[in-house]
Amino acid sequence: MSEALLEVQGLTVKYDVGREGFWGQHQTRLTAVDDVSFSIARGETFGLVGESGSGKTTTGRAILGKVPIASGRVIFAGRDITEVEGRERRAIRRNMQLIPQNPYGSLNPRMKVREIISEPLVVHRRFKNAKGATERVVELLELTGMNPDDMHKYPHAFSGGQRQRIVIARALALNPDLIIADEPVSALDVSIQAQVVNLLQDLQQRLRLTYIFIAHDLAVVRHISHRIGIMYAGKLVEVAKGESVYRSPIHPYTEALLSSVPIPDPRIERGRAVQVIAGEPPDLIHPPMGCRFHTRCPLAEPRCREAAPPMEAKAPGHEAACWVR
Amino acid sequence: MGRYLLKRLSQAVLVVISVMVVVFVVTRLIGDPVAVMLPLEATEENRALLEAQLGLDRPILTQLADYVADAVRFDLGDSLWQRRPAMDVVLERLPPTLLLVAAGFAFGVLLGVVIGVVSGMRPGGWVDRAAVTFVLLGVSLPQFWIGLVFIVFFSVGLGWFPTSGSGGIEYLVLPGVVLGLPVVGRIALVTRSSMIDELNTQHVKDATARGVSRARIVMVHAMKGAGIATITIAGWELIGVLAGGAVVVETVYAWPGIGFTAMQAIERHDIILVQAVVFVVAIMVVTINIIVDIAYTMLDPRVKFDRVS
Amino acid sequence: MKPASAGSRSERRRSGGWLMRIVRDPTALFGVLVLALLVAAALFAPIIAPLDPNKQDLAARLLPPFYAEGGSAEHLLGTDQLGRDVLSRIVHGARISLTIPLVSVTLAGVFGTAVGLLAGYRGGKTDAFIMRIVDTLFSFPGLLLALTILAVVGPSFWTLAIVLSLRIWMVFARMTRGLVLSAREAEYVEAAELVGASPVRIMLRHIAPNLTAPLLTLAVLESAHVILSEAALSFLGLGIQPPQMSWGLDVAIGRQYVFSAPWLIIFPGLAIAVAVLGINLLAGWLRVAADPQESAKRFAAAADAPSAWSG
Amino acid sequence: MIRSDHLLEIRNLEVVFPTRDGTVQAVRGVSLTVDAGDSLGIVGESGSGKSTLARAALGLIELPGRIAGGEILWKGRSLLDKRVARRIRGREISMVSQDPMASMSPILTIGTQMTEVMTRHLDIGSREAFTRAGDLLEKVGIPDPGRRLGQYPFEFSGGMQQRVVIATALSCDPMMLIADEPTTALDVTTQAQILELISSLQKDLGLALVLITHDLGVVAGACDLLKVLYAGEIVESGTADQLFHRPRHPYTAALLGSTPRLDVKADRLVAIEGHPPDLRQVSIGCSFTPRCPHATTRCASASPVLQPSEAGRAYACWNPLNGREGPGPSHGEGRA
Repeated sequence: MSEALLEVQGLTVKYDVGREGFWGQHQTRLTAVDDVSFSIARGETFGLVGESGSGKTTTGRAILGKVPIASGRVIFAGRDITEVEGRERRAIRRNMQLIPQNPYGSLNPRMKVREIISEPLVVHRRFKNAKGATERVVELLELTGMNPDDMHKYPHAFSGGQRQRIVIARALALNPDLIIADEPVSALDVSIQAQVVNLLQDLQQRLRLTYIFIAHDLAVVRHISHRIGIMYAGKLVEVAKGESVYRSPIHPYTEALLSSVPIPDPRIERGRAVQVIAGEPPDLIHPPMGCRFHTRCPLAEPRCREAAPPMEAKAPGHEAACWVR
Repeated sequence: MGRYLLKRLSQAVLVVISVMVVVFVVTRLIGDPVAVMLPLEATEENRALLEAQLGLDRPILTQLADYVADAVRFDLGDSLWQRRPAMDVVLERLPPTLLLVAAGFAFGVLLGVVIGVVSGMRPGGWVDRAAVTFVLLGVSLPQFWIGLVFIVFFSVGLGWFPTSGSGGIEYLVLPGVVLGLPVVGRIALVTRSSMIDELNTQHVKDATARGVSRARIVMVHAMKGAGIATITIAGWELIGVLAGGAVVVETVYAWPGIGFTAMQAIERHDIILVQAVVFVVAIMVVTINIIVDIAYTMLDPRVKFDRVS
Repeated sequence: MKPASAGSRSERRRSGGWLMRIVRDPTALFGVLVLALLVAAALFAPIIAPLDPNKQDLAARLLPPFYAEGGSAEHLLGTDQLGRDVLSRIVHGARISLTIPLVSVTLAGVFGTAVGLLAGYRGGKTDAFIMRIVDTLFSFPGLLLALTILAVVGPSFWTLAIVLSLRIWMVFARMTRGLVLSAREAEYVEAAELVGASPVRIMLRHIAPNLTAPLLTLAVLESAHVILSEAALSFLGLGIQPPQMSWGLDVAIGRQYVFSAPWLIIFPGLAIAVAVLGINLLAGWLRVAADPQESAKRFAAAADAPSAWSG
Repeated sequence: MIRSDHLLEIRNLEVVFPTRDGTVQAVRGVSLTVDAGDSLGIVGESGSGKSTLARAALGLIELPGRIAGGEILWKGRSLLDKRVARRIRGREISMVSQDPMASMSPILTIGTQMTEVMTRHLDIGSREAFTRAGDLLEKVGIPDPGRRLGQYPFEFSGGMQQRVVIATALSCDPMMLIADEPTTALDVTTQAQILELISSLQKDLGLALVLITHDLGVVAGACDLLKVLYAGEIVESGTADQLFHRPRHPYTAALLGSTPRLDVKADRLVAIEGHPPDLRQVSIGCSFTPRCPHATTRCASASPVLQPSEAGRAYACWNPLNGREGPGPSHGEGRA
């Protein structure tokens, strides 16, 4: 494996969510991401999976410098970018792009496609204006499977899948190294999802891109990722190669999560005993002591209540945070 | 909740104080109260005497401090026109204003809500179109003019109501209606649009799917939601009626309330009395704001939940 | 999901002339015509008005309008107690009644928008501080305070315009702030930040275009309020002073003759009402036209005609 | 009264929505039947007309939409008759919709909203309705129902709130439950809980279930019968086994191919190129033609009708797949 393009060390993000007490004397804080560490090699796709409130999106935003980091480090291409601000941060943005979830909201409805796709180029002074960037815009539209004539249209002329292609074209404009895709296909129909997933895979091969693929859909993540991290209640609980997560999950939460996903095959579904885990993810303002999952875990032991298990290698290239396994 | 109320109260006090400071600054610094109060032929000696009498010869900050300290004790000085404490005059004229405001506001809110609900139930229908037209007229006609036209038509022409003054209920009808007319319009527009929004929500559609009757959906589901939106506007309207409409309408109908008194005081250059009216109205305005806030909390469980916890 | 061909048609529709859309909507058309008439009256008052509005003719005092007995074609809407032509006074009165809202709304709009931009863009403590002031001003007893100030400072065109703008600038500040905040939340704004666009570019290219339509609508709506306030203050004797002309002032003068010469109040008052109604209608139309959701609602209402239950 | 031996029978239903840019033909000639105890899955992507179909079955097509043709019969009575529909919805047919948080008024308590349905449809007072509501909450797995009835929807989590919605839907002992994407807004572990709840309630109460979804995985476990909807039409119907293992319509096969599976590692998903058609301009031929790998000239010129074939299945296609066993060409590699 080549050198790490991105390293996240002990990342912790807290949000102020209000005040407590009669006089409002206590600041209430929610720990959205708690001591998360992982690293991603160049050219790799790292899938970050979790349910809502697991902290997967916040992790992505913290890497992009969009939310304040309470503690921990983000190292990108060998450089610590945790506290970089202003102009320098903007320079880093050239190499790190986001594909957001909602293709309907992330395109300015008042701008034509050419202006949208050329915006990063104009902002970073590659071209004077959108018109000057036409050639590059055509190239990008073709790269993402769109018609070059589309650049004269407004976003509302396009379907969700096409909009997401425009979003991808914009993200690729500056030849970034890392792309953080935050639920890039979950707003799309199944048949369109497959188009976009295939496009992302093709682009990765052609442009040697590195992806962080954030999603709740385990099947999509499995399909696209080389390695996968599973998050629960702000903690990373398991990281391994995609195949080993699915074949031999270690953390009981991973196991339950995998078991919850319905398989589109009635013969399998009928015969399968779904291991339904009761209860719901914990309150992140007052998280449980010890392992966050112990309140729902079928294997919980007394020590799980007392101390949080550390992330440790359980097999070659397979880490998990669990006392029992 | 306790913290919240305390915060609101302190804000209210702050508002009253800032109103008084603004009035003070305007009257003492920008304007020349002595010049306004004195007759044209007054001499320099008259002027000095009045200045001393009003304490205007002292440093400005001392004046401000004294003024605020007095205001806290509800002492705003003697009315130049009536030659007795200005506060007494205002408190004496307050009940007729409260009566008029209550009547006009109640008329405005009741009719406004009814029109808003009925027209919001079927937007685009002929009832709605008629209602919206009426409502737009209501907010477009100048109040003082409507007041005069009503006098010409109902009092002089038809002889149904007295032209002006106060007395029995018949004196209340015209000024009450005129005062409430713009309120009808604005309340109706807000109620209508929130009714339309409420009736288009997913939960109303799903309640229909559960078989909840149309009547209950309108009366319970939509009206409660729309009511929460209307309450805020009603508060603004009440403040508008009290601090604006009442002055105009009382003047048109020679209704012996604080609005009419304020106009008389202005004509007689009685700045002290005008200040007293402003002070009392400011206190009522902040009280209304607090009441609206509390009503809002009681009606909307989401807000209650937020504030209590 | 909207198929590709969906856009092209509505795109054409969008660019399809505003003028045509106004003409098709009778209420908006009425509003625009009224406003055009008023502007014409204000600009060309000396040409349009049949007579000199200040010319006194004591021989022709309190003449009734043309339709009443004793009325004449010379003074279509009658004359006042000094024999001045009511119609000419109304035509000339349009000048003040339109310049006051123009000046006040411009002052209030520019100042309020600037304050709102500052609050919305800076956020945090700046925002909290500004909004605290704005909230406090909203709780001021509006008209009464205006009266007090005018009584002390002395009424004139400029004091009136400034006092009226002091009463409404907060509305612009609050709306601008709200618009900026919600535009900042827009995902495309975050997307622009993430490609490295500077704050200035984000403000100008991505946020500002969202402000123009709603603020313009608000300005139109507020000018209706200002016209009414100016008229009320002039009526109470603390607004426009003679020999300047204002509809509200004319009603105040006519008030003494309300029983004998009601036309002295009827026509100037009608002028105010028609102006305000026209502006309100235009504002209502602008609000709907600028908001696609509102237009969709309207369409749904219009398509209401056939019953859903043909079976 | 029109004769129908089925619980629910829909015949040639046409639903249209006029919009500014033309009339959308949301449902085009759909026919289907549901019998007591059936579990029918309706699968389709957005814009396929599946939600419109569900709302039509409750007599809830809203203006400006309207039913342009066809019949909807509930035990032989027409649901196009407003009075009939009003008596039946919530009482005999219940519905669970997608977003549990939006499904109930945020400013009325759960208790109020559960009991208002019962006091309207059943001949019981509010005290009895409250007791019943408490029992129902317990039945759907909500502890401490007494306290919960006094709470507002925002005090519940999404999964809990969907349980409340289900409890409310079952409160008048309906014969049929229509669930429109009941788990789409929920997390996968919660989805598993809710699907299990719906399935077990269906079996215990002998309900007819109509489950509408875009997710093939969701219907695979919960439904015996399936209908695939594309552009407002049923393109294929049959048992779950038939459709999943021997799809005959190319759209069904393509949908299976583009769904990534957790249990199989495929190198590449089989995407369906293009996008669904504009329902304002309906083609004369098969509406899948532009995206279909097997399309011929005939497909573009004439619309295939839904043909019954072997053992209760039907498909609308001129060039059907041979229907051989196997989970589609993309999933050649073995399962994990």
